[in-house]
Amino acid sequence: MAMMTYRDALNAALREEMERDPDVFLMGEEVAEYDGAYKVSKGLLDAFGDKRVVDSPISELGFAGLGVGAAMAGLRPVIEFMTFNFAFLAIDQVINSASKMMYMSDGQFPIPIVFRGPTGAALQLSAQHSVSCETYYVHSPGCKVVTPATPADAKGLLKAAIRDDDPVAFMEGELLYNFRGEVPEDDDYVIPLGVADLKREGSDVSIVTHGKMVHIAMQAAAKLEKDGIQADVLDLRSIRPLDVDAILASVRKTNRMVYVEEGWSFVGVGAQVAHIVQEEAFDHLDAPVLRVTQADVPMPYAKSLEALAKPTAERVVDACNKVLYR
Amino acid sequence: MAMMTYRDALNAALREEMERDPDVFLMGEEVAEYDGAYKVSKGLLDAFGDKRVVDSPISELGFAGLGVGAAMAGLRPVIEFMTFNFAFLAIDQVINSASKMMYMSDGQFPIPIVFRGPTGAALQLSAQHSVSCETYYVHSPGCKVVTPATPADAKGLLKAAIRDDDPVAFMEGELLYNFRGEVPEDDDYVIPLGVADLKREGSDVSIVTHGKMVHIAMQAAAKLEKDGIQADVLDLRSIRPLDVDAILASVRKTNRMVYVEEGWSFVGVGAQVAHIVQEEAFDHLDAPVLRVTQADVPMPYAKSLEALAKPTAERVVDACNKVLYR
Amino acid sequence: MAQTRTRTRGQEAASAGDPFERHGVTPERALELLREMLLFRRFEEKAEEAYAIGKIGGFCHLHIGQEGAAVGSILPLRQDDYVISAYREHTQALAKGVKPDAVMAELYGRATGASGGKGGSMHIFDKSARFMGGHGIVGGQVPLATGIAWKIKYRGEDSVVVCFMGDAAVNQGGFHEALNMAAIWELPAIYVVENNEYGMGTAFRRVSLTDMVQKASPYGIPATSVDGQDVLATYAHFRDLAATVREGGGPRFVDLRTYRFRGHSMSDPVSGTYRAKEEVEHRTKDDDPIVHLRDKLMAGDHLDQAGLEAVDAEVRSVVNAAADFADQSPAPGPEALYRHVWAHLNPNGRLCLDGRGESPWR
Amino acid sequence: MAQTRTRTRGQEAASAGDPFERHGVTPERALELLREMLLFRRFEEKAEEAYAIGKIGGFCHLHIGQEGAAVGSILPLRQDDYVISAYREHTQALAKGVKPDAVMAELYGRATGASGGKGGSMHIFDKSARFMGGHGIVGGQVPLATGIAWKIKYRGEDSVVVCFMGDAAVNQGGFHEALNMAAIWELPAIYVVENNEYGMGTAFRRVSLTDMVQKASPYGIPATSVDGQDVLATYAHFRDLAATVREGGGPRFVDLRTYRFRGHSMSDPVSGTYRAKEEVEHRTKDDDPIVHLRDKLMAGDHLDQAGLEAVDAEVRSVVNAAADFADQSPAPGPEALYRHVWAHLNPNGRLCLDGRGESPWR
Ligand SMILES: Cc1ncc(C[n+]2csc(CCOP(=O)(O)OP(=O)(O)O)c2C)c(N)n1
Ligand SMILES: Cc1ncc(C[n+]2csc(CCOP(=O)(O)OP(=O)(O)O)c2C)c(N)n1
Ligand SMILES: [Mg+2]
Ligand SMILES: [Mg+2]
Repeated sequence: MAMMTYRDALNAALREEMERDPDVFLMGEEVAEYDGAYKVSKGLLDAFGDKRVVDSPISELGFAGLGVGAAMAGLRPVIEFMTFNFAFLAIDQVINSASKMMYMSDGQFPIPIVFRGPTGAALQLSAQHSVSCETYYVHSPGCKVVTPATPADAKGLLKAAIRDDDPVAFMEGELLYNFRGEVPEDDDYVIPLGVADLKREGSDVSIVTHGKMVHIAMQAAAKLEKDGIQADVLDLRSIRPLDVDAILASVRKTNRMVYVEEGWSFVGVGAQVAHIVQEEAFDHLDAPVLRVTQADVPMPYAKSLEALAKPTAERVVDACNKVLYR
Repeated sequence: MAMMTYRDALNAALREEMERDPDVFLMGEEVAEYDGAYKVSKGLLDAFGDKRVVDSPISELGFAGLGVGAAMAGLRPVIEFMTFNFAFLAIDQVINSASKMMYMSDGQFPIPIVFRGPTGAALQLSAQHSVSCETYYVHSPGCKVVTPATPADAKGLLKAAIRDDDPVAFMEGELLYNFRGEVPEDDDYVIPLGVADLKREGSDVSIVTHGKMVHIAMQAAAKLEKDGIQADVLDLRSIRPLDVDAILASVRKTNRMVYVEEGWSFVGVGAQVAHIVQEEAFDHLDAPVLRVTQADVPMPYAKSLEALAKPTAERVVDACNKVLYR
Repeated sequence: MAQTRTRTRGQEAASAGDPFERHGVTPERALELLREMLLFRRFEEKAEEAYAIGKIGGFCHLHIGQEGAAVGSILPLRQDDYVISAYREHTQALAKGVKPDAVMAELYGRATGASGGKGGSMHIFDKSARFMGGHGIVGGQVPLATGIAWKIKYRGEDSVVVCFMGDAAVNQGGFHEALNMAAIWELPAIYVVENNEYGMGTAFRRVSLTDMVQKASPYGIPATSVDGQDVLATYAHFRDLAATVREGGGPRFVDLRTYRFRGHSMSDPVSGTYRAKEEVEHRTKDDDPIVHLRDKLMAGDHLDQAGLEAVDAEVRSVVNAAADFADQSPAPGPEALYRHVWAHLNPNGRLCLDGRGESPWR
Repeated sequence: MAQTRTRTRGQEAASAGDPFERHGVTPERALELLREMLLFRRFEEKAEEAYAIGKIGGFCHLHIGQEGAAVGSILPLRQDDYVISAYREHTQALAKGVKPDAVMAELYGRATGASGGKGGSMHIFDKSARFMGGHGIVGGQVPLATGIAWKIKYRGEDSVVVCFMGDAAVNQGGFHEALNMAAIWELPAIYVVENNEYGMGTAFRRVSLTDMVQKASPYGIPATSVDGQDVLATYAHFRDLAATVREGGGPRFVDLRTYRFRGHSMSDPVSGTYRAKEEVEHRTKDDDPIVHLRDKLMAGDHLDQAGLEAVDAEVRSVVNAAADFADQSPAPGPEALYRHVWAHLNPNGRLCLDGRGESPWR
């Protein structure tokens, strides 16, 4: 085990997978000479050369499509979006090409590609740079969606995503890049997609979440503990595949659930999880499933408003208290 | 009242609003000389000339953005997407420009624009031409989403959408264009957005739905009636604004709900509605909310598979029986 | 800028002599080209018939009139070269070696189709023939082609990729992004506009102030123009281009001028709305690539009426056999519904979430 | 193609004489241009300071070094002309008449800011000044500009719209789509690339094989190139262009050559990673638009050191006042959170669906 940042864990995953498999290459804006806008690809140009670590023009639709074409022909591209906010320009190639290609071709063309980059808000980047994009990618079949919250998960899940034969939208967090944690150094430390992680065990209420919000959920659980409430914090880690069994196991234990999600609520991931829970654990629920999400507004710039717009540990505590009828 | 097709009802709405307001113009592929790929704009070029009924190049991102810019400057564009499948190319302008502009500018630039065209499947158009796109537009605040099911609703809602000062994604159905019904001829027949319509009244189960699926729901209700089951069929008509009161009123009456939706289930509209119902009518539910949706696969071409992929009245009946524990 | 315009027709009028020699195509090879064009014509006429009686559904875009463009550009390629196209791709697939049976069965939506009946007319794929689809979003295949070319260069191979698109596709932003990347990375791609002058009902001149050959100029990609109704000229042109690109010459852009003899799709009238009846009649009569080549072969005494009829009979039998094959093939069974959405059965978590309980990926 | 290249620097060297006369700019007007440039420089230096102490947050992209480009292109415009830009737009907003107080307060995220504190550095809007933002998606403003030009023509007005973008934006497909439509519909738009040679860390020459002026050639839009560090030349150029476009001359494309003296944003080092220290030092020292104009004014005896210092003192006081105004302005209160997502309170249904119960649109 080594202490490292989320950023370095991603870097290690890229480096190891590129060493392992010559078909893996990384393309995106500023990924090579600049070491990545957020320095995730630091040193990779030096290590692998400009054929495998490639600075693209600002042409999101074009280089996303290029990646899909390269995957059709047998390579395993990792396409970096500087952030997923810019990938709205490219989403046609993700949904209409990458996610449907194998089905339309009756299995002839699997698309082993990873689209990765930060999703969600950082600090005061306002409306066009703060969108949590999970819903846009997870709605259509054919594309997996992965949202690591810790350095260890970042490494193990990115390695799994690169080895996966399906398109994967791999969603990181700008505010997570400096987050430090223990990471196994094993080259084959691969975390299978579809296995949720119980980041904290409790018995009174289930806080289910993904991505950056895992940390907010942990803060909330710590606060609740002071009040004598023990919360499960279940980190889904991937939204497709979805570890429904783990969700149901937790809810069957606690009989109450709060979903925490960074993005907008309307047809957010939490709505789907709540639907599954009420469908499959109807008789186990002692209270409605509640959700804590971004305010239903574009992200404002002003610090004062941004703080109001984002989900907070306090809001999670409040929701937990509510489902506990306290 | 006049009998007319859904297509002609849309045409009448466009015609009347263009007559009423010289700032309204229609732009899109084939809308002018060709009368529209689905003939919705038939005769409008002749009536209003080529300044107001405009054939665009195949440049979805560009002409969607053009519409937003024209709206910023004071016009009221109606932008036709030949189908919403092609609008994945334009969605950046819908979400990042149209839906956020007023907020980012603190109210200086409302964007009174309508993006309209068919959503969902027609017959055997396969994976890239059959997507139900509601989720992609309804997730972000700032954009309304309207899904008329009948000729009267098509007319009244399109007129409302054009008069509305917010961006509206107005989603029609290719298979609805020939559908006939009574339509009020009144020039001011405007149906306010956000008012659901109880298309059929029952007491045993609530079938809630939107768009094309209203007709499937009605067929299902007719079948159920033969079994002595009386179903409410609630047509949301718009998904944003959402008539939560009408949904809750129906569920509080019947204590059971089935949501029917043409598109994919994972983070579909039905998930959100189910979430609201379990949150706000928890104690009224006698069974879990169930959903009937497209199979979670890209739409296949073969008739045999397409029929399996689409929601059917039989599946709706089955779901109703299930929530009725029959 | 590196633009040359090969106005083939003009040249032809100017220089005399044997058309086969001039283009370096033997009469024997030319006969093969004729046979292919005729096969494609008959194939599509069959599809037209089948559509009319409901055996083919959905959208169906015929290539009739454009056979010279397909044959002349694809026949000079190697088996290990790649071809990718839009939704008007039946004959391009055939030209690249996809079996007529598999294409027809796909149109019929049968399990034996090139895409197992899942793709249909717009999505024909054949990995072994290196026919990469069959794409329905206008312009969507162009970045894909750049990616295929990227792989060729990445692996140090000497294939090329030929990417077809319609004239309307150059107004899509993705076209520009894709060509620019091919240019800066010197990728082995030939981008070909099948310029039939119309995108559905919109004449190219209504949506562009400049000629097609201008469209690649911001990227520094050499552009040429060739008459697709003259299959010999087209063949020679692509033979030479492919050699240049194969040797590392970087990408090329071709304005392949042609004409669509049918409506845009089966529901679009052949003429009347956006193309005058006279225009269509004139082009159909006077600019048929099959007639052009037939006349040249006959003028050179390489073919007579009996020979032509024999070829026609042969290709008709191929087409009929394909239709019979399609007709007798089974529709995909229900087990195909959830197959190939995902590459592998997932050991963990659920991939399929429609609550139906029928999917193995639940 | 309709392309002319106005290599202003070259011309200047070639022809002698008074630079003011040559460009048809009076020394009095030139002094105003100097004052504006100096104001912008001081304004941005102030923003830099405020960012360092945390009064400004998020991304902040300075325009220092590019003031000649902003002043020379925007000052010749009329009040009823429109300007739209990307995220490096503070000084363009000021040039178009947005009040320094309002711009600074926006950077500080205050309720008195141009966008009420909701937009921040990247999203400055001022409807009354016809400054149309402030857009953060590279290239996103280009189709919007085409739409504004559409409205001008639709209403038969004689305004023009000037659309700024960075050199990297021409690699976005939307740029191409938007220019093509402006061309075919002859819209009154001037598309201006502020060509500072880099898009973040990527040199333009690494992502394009051709010169900037080539980028509009497929659309038949006349293109010119002008030295943005020479504010007189730029002023004259845009004055003339705006007149042509205003008279119905159709769209224009301008390669406005300039250089960014600071890093891409506050977190990007000025030099070292992608630009050599020598390059940046040389350009900063020898190619400062303010120094260039100052020298010309002094050489022509239109300005002396005392005069310069007076101007500088005056603009500094404007800037300080703006900073004080921003500092003393209130942050937007919680009632602003849900305001202006939607145009009107909705009588029916719910627009806001976050379950928080705080929104009036519930
Ligand atoms: C992005 C997108 N927009 C619109 C359509 C609808 N559409 C299908 S084909 C077509 C015309 C294309 O014309 P062209 O590129 O010239 O090809 P041709 O049909 O002439 O072969 C249109 C508008 C589409 N499939 N994709
Ligand atoms: C679509 C999109 N992709 C990427 C980014 C991130 N980004 C912001 S600015 C920038 C560089 C733009 O350079 P240029 O257009 O030359 O403008 P300059 O910064 O030099 O003014 C990039 C890559 C973005 N904002 N939008
Ligand atoms: Mg065409
Ligand atoms: Mg730049």
